[in-house]
Amino acid sequence: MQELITRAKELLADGTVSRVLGWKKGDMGWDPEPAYFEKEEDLKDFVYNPFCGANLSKYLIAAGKLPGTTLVFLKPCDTYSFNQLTKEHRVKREKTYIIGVGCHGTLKAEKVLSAGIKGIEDAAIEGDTLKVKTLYGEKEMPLMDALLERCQVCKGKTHVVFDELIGAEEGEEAGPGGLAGNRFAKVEELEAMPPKERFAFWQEQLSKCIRCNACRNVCPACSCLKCVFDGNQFDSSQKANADTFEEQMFHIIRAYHVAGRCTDCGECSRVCPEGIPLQLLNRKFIKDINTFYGEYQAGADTESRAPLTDFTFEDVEPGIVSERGGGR
Amino acid sequence: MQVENTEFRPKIVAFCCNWCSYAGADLAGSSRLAYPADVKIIRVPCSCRVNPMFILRAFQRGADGVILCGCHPGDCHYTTGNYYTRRRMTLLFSMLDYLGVEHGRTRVEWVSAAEGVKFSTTMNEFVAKIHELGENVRLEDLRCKN
Amino acid sequence: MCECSCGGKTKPDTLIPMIGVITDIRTETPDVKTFRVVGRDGKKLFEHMPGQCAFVSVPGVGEAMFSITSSPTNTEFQEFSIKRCGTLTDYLHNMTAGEEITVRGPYGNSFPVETALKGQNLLFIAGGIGLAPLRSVINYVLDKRDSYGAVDILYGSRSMDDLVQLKEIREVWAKTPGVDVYLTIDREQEGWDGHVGFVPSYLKELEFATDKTVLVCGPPIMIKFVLAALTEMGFDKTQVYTTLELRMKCGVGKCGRCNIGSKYVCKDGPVFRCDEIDELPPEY
Amino acid sequence: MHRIGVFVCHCGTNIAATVDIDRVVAAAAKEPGVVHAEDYQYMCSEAGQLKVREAIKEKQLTGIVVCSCSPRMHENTFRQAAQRAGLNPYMVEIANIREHCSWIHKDREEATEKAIILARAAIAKVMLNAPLTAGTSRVVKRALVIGGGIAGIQTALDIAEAGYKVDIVEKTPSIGGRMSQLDKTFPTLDCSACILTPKMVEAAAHENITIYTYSEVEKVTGFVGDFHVEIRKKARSVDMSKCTGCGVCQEKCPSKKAPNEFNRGLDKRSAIYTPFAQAIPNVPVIDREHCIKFKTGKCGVCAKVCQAGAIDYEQKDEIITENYGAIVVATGFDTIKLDKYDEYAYNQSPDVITSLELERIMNAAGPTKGHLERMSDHRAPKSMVFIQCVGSRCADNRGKSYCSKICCMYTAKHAMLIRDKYPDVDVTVFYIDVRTPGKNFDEFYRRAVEEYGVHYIKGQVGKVAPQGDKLLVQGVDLLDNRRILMETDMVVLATAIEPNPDVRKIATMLTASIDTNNFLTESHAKLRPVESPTAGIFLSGVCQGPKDIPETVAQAGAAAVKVVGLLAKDHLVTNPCVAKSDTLLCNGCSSCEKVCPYGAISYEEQEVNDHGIRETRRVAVVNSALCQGCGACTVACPSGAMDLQGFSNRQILAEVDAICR
Amino acid sequence: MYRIDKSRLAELFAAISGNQDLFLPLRKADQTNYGLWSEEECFDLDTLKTVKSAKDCFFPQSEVLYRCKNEDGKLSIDPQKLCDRPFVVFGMRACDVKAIEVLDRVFLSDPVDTFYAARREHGTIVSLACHEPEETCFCKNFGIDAAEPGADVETWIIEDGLYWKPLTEKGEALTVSLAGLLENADAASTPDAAEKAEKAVAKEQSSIREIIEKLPLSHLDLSRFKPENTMELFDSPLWEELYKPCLACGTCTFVCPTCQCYDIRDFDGGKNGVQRYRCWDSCMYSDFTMMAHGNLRTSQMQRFRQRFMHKLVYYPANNDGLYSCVGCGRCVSKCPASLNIVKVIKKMGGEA
Repeated sequence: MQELITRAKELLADGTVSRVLGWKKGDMGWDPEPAYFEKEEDLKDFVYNPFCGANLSKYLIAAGKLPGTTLVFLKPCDTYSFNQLTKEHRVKREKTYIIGVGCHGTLKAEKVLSAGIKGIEDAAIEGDTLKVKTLYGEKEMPLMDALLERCQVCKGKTHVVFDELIGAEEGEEAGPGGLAGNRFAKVEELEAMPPKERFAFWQEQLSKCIRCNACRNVCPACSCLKCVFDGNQFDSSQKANADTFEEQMFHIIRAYHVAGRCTDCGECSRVCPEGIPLQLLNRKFIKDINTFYGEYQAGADTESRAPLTDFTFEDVEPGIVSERGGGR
Repeated sequence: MQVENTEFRPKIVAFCCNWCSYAGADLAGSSRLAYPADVKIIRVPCSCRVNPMFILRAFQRGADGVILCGCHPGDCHYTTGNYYTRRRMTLLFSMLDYLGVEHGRTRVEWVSAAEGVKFSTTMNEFVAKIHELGENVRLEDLRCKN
Repeated sequence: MCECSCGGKTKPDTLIPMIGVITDIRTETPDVKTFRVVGRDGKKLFEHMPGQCAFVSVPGVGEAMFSITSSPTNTEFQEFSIKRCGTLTDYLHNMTAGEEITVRGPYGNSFPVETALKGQNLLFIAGGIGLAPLRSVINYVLDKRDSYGAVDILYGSRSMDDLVQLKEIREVWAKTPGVDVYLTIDREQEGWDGHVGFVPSYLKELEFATDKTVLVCGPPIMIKFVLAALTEMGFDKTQVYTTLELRMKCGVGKCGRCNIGSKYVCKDGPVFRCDEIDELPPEY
Repeated sequence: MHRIGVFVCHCGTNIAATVDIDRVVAAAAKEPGVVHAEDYQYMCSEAGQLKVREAIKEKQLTGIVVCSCSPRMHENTFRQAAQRAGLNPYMVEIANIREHCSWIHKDREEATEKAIILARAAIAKVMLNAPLTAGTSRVVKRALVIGGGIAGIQTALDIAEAGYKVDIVEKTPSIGGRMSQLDKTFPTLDCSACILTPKMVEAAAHENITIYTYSEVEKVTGFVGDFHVEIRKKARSVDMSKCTGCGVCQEKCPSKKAPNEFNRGLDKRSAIYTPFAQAIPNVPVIDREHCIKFKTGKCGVCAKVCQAGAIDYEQKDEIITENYGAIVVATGFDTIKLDKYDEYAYNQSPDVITSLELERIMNAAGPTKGHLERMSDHRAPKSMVFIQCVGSRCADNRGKSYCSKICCMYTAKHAMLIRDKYPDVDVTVFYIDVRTPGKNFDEFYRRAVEEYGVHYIKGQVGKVAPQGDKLLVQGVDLLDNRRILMETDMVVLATAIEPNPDVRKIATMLTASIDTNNFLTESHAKLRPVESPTAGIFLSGVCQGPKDIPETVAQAGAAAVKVVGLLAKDHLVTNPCVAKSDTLLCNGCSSCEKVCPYGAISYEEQEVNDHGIRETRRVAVVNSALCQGCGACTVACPSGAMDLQGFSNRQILAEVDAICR
Repeated sequence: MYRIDKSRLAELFAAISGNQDLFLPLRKADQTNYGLWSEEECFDLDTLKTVKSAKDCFFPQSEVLYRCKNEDGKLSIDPQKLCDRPFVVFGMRACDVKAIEVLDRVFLSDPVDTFYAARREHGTIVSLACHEPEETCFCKNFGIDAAEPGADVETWIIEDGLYWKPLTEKGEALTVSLAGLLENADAASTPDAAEKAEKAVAKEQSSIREIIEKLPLSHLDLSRFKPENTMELFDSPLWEELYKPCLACGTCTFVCPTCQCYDIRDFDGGKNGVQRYRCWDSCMYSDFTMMAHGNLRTSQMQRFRQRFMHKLVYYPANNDGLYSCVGCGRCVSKCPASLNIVKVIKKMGGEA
């Protein structure tokens, strides 16, 4: 962390960047907030630890409108979002100085707290163990139990775009302790369910939705200036789910709109106050796209055509859905 | 004895592209090839004009099935429109299925202007399928229901 | 067992509207029409005070707040002058007499016609559609002519065609004793032999004495310059009343939208004395 | 709020017989916004249109709905009527209660209900219509004809004669097409070449006609009035400007093993060749696949013998780009492959031939110099069997469901010619039906039977089996209800014709629709038989459906007239139903641009005022001259900024709502 | 005072819901929220903070106000029936109980919101003391005592028993209806049991208060948040800095027990006519103050500032100094960007 601060100070001092976008210590030790630092002395509050889950790439849309260059710290999976945003002309690469930071997984604070660890001050990952510094001394727990779901099935440690790397080695193995989980496992499990059960699962999950729009507003792919659900082009303006249909409608369309653009950064699931596994919707699209149209990782580059704005003459017919059945 | 009329009359929305499928439907008409009156056609310039929003809206409003007809791949009046449709609908239908909404309620069929027969058989088949599935309750908005 | 006071004994919630029938539509200007509305029974929907507003709605199209432009002294109907500027107003403009709408109100406070304004000399300054709320006061004052002092009306608009209620202004107001009407339009126009120029500058030209209470309503930019002019002319802010923009949803100070500082425009306003406005955070 | 008028057409009894018109009128009148509803026998008639116009004026209608036949039929009629009454033509919507309702439903109650719903949907839509104004686009005064057969040649000649430039693109080294392969034509027995060649020469010599032979259309973009076409002129390896057509190269060419396409592969040709003697242009091409020089690098005989020095082994394919106002497809036909018809032993015996092969055998320039002989042993046959409908009128999927139309007549022609020239040859024809509608056709057929003694047997042949040097034919005579087993020397198959296989590729390029049999679809089967539904694309000859030469020539002329009618205009009115982007909603993400097939979307940095927020944004801009209104962009756009005029999101949703109500 | 074995809670709930609807924290899809009790549901009184507060029971996220039909140009209005069925909300914590008072002052002030009033009239609140307040709790700052949660009945869960103390007439009535189940621990009739119960509760209370005293957020300085400082706070440059991470989502407002902004919208249900409904809105949303002609708060900073100024300055100015924050801490744990009112209080209050 100190290395990051030192480098940030250097870049601020030599005028390479006008501000630093990183994380700032919160009140609790487990709630660092995304923050801008404009002066070297502000960086005393800078923090980078496994609680820093926020993907900062979306903030760069706003940062791109400010004068000067913004230094941003991006974790490996955040860089995919940045690339995707670059591709969609939403961020300005030339106004961004990216330091790729190493990541061994980010934590779901609730999980750590509910494991009975209180008075958290800091945390560090050592192998497959999470070591937490607390007011009551150092506590430990298995890393897997504390990670955000997205990190349990980490898709890689590669930074796809950066100006320099600190604390990260290119080509590091994916996943905590180098073990990548199968990110489609849960999707497959759902696909295997009978339709009734699947419907019940989603009904129960989506009925929790309070339409706070946190998933949408945090999502780097949902970068519309005005969401269709805020405007009335489709008579689609919604504020609250007044009917079970609207819960589904919002999430289906949101997932559809980011299909082929979603990098699977998992922010939607991370921020959902109701713990809805929203990334399972996005991953379903990713899985289908991979199956039907070949492996595609949104944000891996800035040139490729997104699957939904592309086609081949030999694409499968929509009938495939009923032919293969079982939601697969 | 009073016979209650409880026969299920599905509501079916068919989006037809102007150049092929709508003309195919016209041909079915001029050839007097019958299909159930439950099918109501909406004319769109191209199948690629059909937004998933339209399909969900139809279900919201109580449609029991939505079918989308366009030119055969390769024959699109606008060259490539139906290729996009094909991808969009494949993914959308797959998602609906994944959410537990019966996949038989949605269908894409390529019907050319010369395929009046196909149009009619497709509609007959689709309506039969919807009869099999019964009323749509999973994607319906109760506020639109009596 | 329910033993509460509900169940038909109380009047319906203030959010539940009444059905209004449009009995007459007058085209005032190319984009303003005045709608005359009564209840289904042909009677006035409700009693109101000058400056108050009501929500007009076409179900399924939208709902918006409009100031009531008719005077409370009118015992037959209410009138709304509505400028075309969005989905709902577009719809309203295409309606015909005999059609039904919903109306709820009246909401908000009113100009203090029975208190602070009583016995005063009054100067009304209006711009464009801003005449709508003031017209209610003007007619109220003219109907109770004896209770008020001299009345001056300064009214301006973009062009001759954009002057609302021109017929009434010329045929009624201008002919009432003790009432002086000053009209102005922004730019020269054929067929107009009256004053040309913006309202604030005309105001300064007119050099009114400061023994008046001023009621201002119009576009924000006009109000800004009028207030400056008034200060320049020696008026105190406590002598000036205006109405704030009608950004409301519920009308009863609960939905949170119209909250400015500790005030709720729809409940504590829309009429404010200018010194009160100065105490609010600048979010209006 | 609009003031909508609804006009319900009886269409005689076409609609009124199954739809209760009064109920439709009553129901429509109750819909919000409807201020006028009436019905009439024939809305499209002048009297009906007058009613529409009068109502528009009297009731100050701002939108109208006509409940009638398909909009593909009369949308334009009513748009014009509206316009004449001072209403924007795009304030008209049609509810299709004939093709989509009265004609397919028998139950009056059901049909009436559906008609009401369709009317309601159209009313809901028109409530959201906005007046649209059409723009204009230029018309390039040049036409392209794809295919240089008789259809293409005739079309080109007629267009050229009207004073417009026209280019013919022909795939093979010479124009002429199928007709040039024919010996005689029915029912006049004219020599095919004798009547075709002058046309070919005329086309080649015409100052308005440019012929690209050995060339193919590679790419087509643009739209009616302004197509941009890339033509690949395949390397001929012979310099056309130098070649004198002396023919020495072909004589001296050592490689003479290439199957002769012109003679349907019945004999061989040299690697450098002109397909036939009267070829136009009379310039050979080198078939690089069979040329020794190209295969091994050694040879070069032709170059050595060519005194004009026209041989150019280095020649490359050339891409010609040209703009056209109209395109005529005249790609013609081929006979179907007989792989699926093993029972006729076509692949087992060289003495089982197709009619087109017989045509070459009978031709003086053919493989046998016009002598009727068996291909196996060059003996003259003593008996011949003709089998009709091979692959035509086929119920299974081996062949074609349609009638190839020309076979009955050419078989009669063949039989007659054979009996005339070789009276000792016994000729039997197996047929399902003999179809002879056409001027002098039946007379012709009767002469074959009556004057020339051709045996016609109504019945099908089940099997042809080579037996020794004979062919054993098993068939049935349906009239006598007996089985027939006969030996014969030659069997001629009246093979079904099908559109040239290349037409699929071409149709795709042109976005012209094609039917299940690969015939190009006409815009209207009765009233617009030579126009494709795609504006600016016209159809000539067999690519549209089976036809004989006079029909082809007639259609070619018709297509030419349509082309001339188009080219005579200085500009075209464009479709105003184009995409439009809402600047305030646009994110500038480029999704729409990616799916636009016309490159009609570009991006601009624009100053915007978004409810008080002023900033510069990258926003999509639609070039309405290029946009064709498919709507692909509207769905690609996640924020809903892109919408399609005339088929807007809200209009379609209103229709959905009205239908599901 | 009454007592019931914890093991018999299901029986208690069954008894309550026999006469009326019972809303209490239910565990569903891994989250705890207030919901309608039935035997199949799994109640959860251990989770301190339900995701959404009990606000829904009185001010639902979405409710129809009336239906309007247009038949041949004739409108008809059918107002939604007011709540006329008694119900009990069980397990509300002290902060949520206090939040109802905050809402009351909005909805019951003139003109009374009859929809809300009817629910308040028919609802009986049984509160539950917080056995172990968490580090995100800061109710103490607002004079709330988690050990004495108030409402119609207040309860404590101590070891294997639930202690039940009716406080109001409604509470007494509910208690009477449950007479067979609740063991009387009243000083007059069962002095021994009463003493034991009083002792247990007192012990629990002091334990709770002790914890609260030690919580990191229990001692915030609210002194600057006074109406007279309105302009100074409004104009503070600190807002620019504070709002930056805000995503403009509505999480904080929707989990907040006191946020009461709402929107009124129409839903065109086709043949069912138009339903006018109101639903929660969030002042954090970019379109909150969007009107046809413009938006009075164009930047997220202004919207962010509005929320906290309202809670800490404007509302108290109108309500005798009562803050419209009850320190439940939901926003502290739920904000996707880890922003919350505590950070605002500290920063604006001059602490950090």
